[in-house]
Amino acid sequence: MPRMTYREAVRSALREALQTNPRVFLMGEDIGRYGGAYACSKGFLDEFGPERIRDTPLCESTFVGAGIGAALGGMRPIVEIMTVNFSLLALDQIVNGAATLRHMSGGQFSVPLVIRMATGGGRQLAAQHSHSLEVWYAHIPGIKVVAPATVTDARYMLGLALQEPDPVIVFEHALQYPMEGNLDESPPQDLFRAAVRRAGNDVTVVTYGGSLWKCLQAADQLAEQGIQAEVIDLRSLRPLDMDTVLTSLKKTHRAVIVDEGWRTCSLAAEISAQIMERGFYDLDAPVARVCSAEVPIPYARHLEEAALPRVERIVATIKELLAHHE
Amino acid sequence: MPRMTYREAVRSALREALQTNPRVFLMGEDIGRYGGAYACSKGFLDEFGPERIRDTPLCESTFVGAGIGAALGGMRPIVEIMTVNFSLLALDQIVNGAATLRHMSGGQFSVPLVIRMATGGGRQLAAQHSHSLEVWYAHIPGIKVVAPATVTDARYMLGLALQEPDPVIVFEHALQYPMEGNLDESPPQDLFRAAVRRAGNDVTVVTYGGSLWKCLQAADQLAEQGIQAEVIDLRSLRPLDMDTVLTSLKKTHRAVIVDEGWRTCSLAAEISAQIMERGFYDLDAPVARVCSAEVPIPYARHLEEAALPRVERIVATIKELLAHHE
Amino acid sequence: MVTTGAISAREQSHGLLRHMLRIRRFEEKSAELYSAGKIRGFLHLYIGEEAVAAGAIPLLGADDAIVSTYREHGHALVRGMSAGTIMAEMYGKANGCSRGRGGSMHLFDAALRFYGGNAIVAGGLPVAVGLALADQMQGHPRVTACLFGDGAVDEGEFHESLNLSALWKLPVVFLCENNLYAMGTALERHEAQTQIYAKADAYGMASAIVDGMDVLAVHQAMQVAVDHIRAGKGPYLLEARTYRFRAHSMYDAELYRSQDEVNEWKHRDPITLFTTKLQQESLLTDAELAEMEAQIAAEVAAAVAIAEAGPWEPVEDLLKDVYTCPA
Amino acid sequence: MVTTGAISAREQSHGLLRHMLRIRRFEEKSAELYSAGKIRGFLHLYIGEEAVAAGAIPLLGADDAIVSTYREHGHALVRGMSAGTIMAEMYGKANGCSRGRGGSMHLFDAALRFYGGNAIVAGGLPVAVGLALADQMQGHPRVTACLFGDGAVDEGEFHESLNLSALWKLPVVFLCENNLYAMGTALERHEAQTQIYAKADAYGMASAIVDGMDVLAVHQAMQVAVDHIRAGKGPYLLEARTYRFRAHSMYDAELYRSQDEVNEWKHRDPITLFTTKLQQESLLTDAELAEMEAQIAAEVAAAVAIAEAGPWEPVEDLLKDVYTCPA
Ligand SMILES: Cc1ncc(C[n+]2csc(CCOP(=O)(O)OP(=O)(O)O)c2C)c(N)n1
Ligand SMILES: Cc1ncc(C[n+]2csc(CCOP(=O)(O)OP(=O)(O)O)c2C)c(N)n1
Ligand SMILES: [Mg+2]
Ligand SMILES: [Mg+2]
Repeated sequence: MPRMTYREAVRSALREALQTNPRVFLMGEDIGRYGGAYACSKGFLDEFGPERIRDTPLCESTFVGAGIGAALGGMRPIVEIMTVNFSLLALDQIVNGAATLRHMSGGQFSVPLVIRMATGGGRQLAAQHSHSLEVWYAHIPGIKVVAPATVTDARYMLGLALQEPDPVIVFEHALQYPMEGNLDESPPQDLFRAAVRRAGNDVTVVTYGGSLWKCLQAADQLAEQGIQAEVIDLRSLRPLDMDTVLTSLKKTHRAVIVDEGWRTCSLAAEISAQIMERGFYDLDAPVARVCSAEVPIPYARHLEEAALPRVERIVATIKELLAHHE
Repeated sequence: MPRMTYREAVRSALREALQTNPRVFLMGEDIGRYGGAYACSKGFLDEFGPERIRDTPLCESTFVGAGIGAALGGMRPIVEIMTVNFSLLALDQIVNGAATLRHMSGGQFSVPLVIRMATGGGRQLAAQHSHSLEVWYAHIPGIKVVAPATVTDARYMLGLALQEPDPVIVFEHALQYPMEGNLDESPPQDLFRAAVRRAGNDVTVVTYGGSLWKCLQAADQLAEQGIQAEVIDLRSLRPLDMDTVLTSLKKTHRAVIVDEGWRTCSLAAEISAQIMERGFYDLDAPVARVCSAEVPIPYARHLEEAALPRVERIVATIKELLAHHE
Repeated sequence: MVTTGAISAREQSHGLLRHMLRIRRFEEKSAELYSAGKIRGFLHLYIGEEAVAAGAIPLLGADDAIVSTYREHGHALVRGMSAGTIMAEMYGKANGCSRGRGGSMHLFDAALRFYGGNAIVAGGLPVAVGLALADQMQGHPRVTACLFGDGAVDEGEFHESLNLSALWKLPVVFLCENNLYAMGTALERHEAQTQIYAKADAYGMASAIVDGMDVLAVHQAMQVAVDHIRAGKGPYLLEARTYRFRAHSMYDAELYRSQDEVNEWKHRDPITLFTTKLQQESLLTDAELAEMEAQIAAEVAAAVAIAEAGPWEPVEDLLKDVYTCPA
Repeated sequence: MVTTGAISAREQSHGLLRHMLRIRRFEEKSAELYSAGKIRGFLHLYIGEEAVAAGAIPLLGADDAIVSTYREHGHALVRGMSAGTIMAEMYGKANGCSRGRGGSMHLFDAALRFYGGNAIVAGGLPVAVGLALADQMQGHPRVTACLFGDGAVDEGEFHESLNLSALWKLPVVFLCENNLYAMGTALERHEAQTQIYAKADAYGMASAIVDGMDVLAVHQAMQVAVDHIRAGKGPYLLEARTYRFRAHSMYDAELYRSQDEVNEWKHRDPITLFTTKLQQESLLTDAELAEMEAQIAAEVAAAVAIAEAGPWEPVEDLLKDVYTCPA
């Protein structure tokens, strides 16, 4: 299996999209001459030209809205919002535009728009540059939300997203771009199915995006202590593939959810609530959550580390969970 | 007990604030000459003058940001965003400004800003004008979020919010303005404590804002059938007073949460998750949620009604819940 | 007035008048039906502003696109949406253009490239920019017309959209229907500089202002704008000064303007002005006008009948069309 | 150059030069410390642009306010924040101005009315408008200076903030540090009309453009702006044309501009230009310059020592200062 970085996988996915579909074009801040804030489109300007690699002014609301318009007008735009932090300025277009147009028009219009954005903390970028707001997007009917967590998914989920006739938001955790991984030989066929990344019988760990690696590390540590964690990568945040979670739960009877968002009103809360509703009688202990502390993410390294989910906290939470006996 | 409409209560709260604190002023779209989209400030322009009743241009991001600045500069602004729908345009200022400034500056600045906004559906205003995004705000550390559901709370919570040194978002359900209620003689002392609006032993109903009346109606109907529902009005959505919920649960062992937000990643999910974490062993049945259907709210009356939480669905959900026997 | 070969001035002016009258009568009926509880939610009437839609929109070809606001009955009618499908939509019926999902603020017609119907002030501008971008990239020689009010000029999207379209020379005409009020806020209370067309300078964009109560003037000004765009010279900002005769939405105490002011503007009713002019120029007889009114009355009555007879969308279909392909 | 009674041209020009040199040396050290891993996160250097802060900020009085961006070390230093508190902040130490919560992008000083330090492009403009509003309402004869880059001009908040402040005649000077690039996007690729000061016309606002490499020119232009505001004539837009010598943030391949272009601008280094000028005019001796450099070197060294010696905020205090009063 070839190894590559997450960034290379994203680049390769973008390049394939540009090569295979003439209607695909990229639009966003500094994706062209600068090469992309995370270098995901470095060199593309030369390769595909300024018509298809469009540097925009700083105007998140308008270039996202223009993405909607271009999609309506027959193009297949991939809009990059540099990071989720700046997407706050584009939410009206996403929520009141992309997400509602189809329904509001009685089914006359689809908005085949893909929006990519980097997300998450961990790079000491402080409060305004470390958001994990996936949960906000996952709340909105009319859009679909995915979070490739592996190199293989980074490589292939974009292509699947481009097959969707509806708006798809793709979250890429900023810490992942330089991370290396294996590219699976068989590309995933389904955009919305969760994946069991590690099998285990003792506890179900549900996670997504940039927290997957922490969960797998935690699982490794637990395995040394004889605890087998089953790690589920949601992959899609809207829709949620709860069947995969509930199937695992039937086996493990215990679950912990790891989510870099702030704990209160997190995506983890939704998973927990759905387990409550559909898996209550399978539970041997209450579902636990490992989320970010309720604080604007601080700059200082030790404070930031304390604010974000850590491997040791995941491990400790699982051990506590297993200490429960029904 | 004097009766008044929710609107009159809001007006009276605003008037008191303006009369008692010279640093208080109102700012927002059409609050002056128009009298407020919901007539909450009708006549105030004459009464308090254009310096203190400030009609702004349409620029949600900027007049909210100006509210932050004015608060930093020694004033006590009450900013009105006409409805939560338009607050999408102001989220950056709220989340990256109001919510973070104190922490990010190492405690140097407080932002004593109150932002009021109307919320909710039920008036056939269709997808872009019927949002219930309280959950988004409740997710954000650094702000506090309240939702007065009664005339008494509409009358007094604003005053309490103005005693807070930090930003407080006040959600008023648009359907409530014309509703009449009793004004309690003893004003509430606490902004962040949930209130038991009706006592009962059989099931705990947790709700807030514009859904309270539906829950009380449902409780009335259930009472006729011998089922005593305890109805809890959260009042504050951030922080959440879970103690009141959990105390009730110890008695009823069953809970349903009624929340006009879309179900997935709703505030109801958070309540359910916290019950999971802190009240699991008190539960005789899984916690249930009654939320809005996952659809941009449609215009047609029958479709809108089907999309929003209804009394009959609350009743049916509670009866199902009681049919469970552990 | 621009007259092209075959169409006589008489025919063309009748066309413009008919558009205005259709809007007026359709909306008068809508107001009635709102009071009767048949139409609900928000209903923003265009009455008083008809010359803008009637003068401007006919200059768009079938391939061109329109992006509009919540005050869009007039735009939709002139564009060619049937009165019946609009009325049915406002009834919330399944035979409405948006199957009852949208109501008055959300009229859409894919076949006519009528992209709605946006209830967020200035929300349509970025979408119009994108439609024009798609046309430019695909080599379609099309124009996108983006209609919005003076209030939309306050919003950041106005600035961003004008900048982006000017930067990329996109074929979009920004048509500002400046009715001097954003809800209850007078122009001079929401814009520091009230000449909206002049703001185009900040983007190096061509622009003009026109009397929005004069349908011929609008027609000519729009012709200039559209020609400019079709000549590949980039976007254009056209400001039409007009006035809303009715409340902002259906009910509104109108505390913010005097009855005198409203009456003064009513003396410049675009329909009266144009009718009088045509009569003076012997381009319209009383009989012709009466016939036109009768035809329009019939059209409006038929629209109401269609709406009345329309079925309700089954409640089971509530979740339909949230996604094209539910996952 | 404006010289007031007691202060000689010599003294004043030494002051301006000292400001520029302090920024330069402080940032050169910061870059070093970033490479050494002492400073982390984003670090946006101001090197090349020093004349703007040095020329403009001293014209503000102690009661005036500043709202800045993420490229704000220079602003903070000239405003009077100590190099030590800034350096400690960039180390993430508890003795940093923001107790280590903010880092390079979030410097704050309540006593100096330095309101930060905003990492959202254009995010500070509305806040500046509000500070000016508070001053106006309270009858404080103060000025708020809002600094931002050319990229911020693209954003809707620029438009909204200029409109609101002009409409309400608020005492704010919008000082655009136009360094010709928004990250990797050249001015002519992000603004359809590249004369930023001219955009003030769209708001009926006074404005001017100044050579941002010439500290005296900036000083004079800012004097005009501040006088205008203090005279009660409303807000002012001042555009300073300048250039960033370094990468956007610490690392950046700088694919978007040529080394030639950078070098050409380096010939207009504001510090070299001003030093040479002073030397030519015999206002600065080599010894004076050497002494100044020595003092600054000592100041920077002391700042590093303070940062090195600073304690870490206890992890138990992580949740401190999320709220003034936790509920
Ligand atoms: C972003 C946003 N803010 C506020 C509103 C509420 N609102 C609806 S219409 C309107 C006035 C708009 O005025 P203008 O653009 O001049 O259009 P007009 O109604 O005069 O046609 C306002 C404030 C809204 N719909 N969207
Ligand atoms: C709203 C927003 N969008 C994007 C970014 C990412 N970003 C940071 S700085 C920058 C360029 C800003 O350029 P300019 O305003 O000219 O300031 P300069 O860096 O040149 O001083 C960008 C795009 C951001 N911080 N905020
Ligand atoms: Mg208007
Ligand atoms: Mg710049």
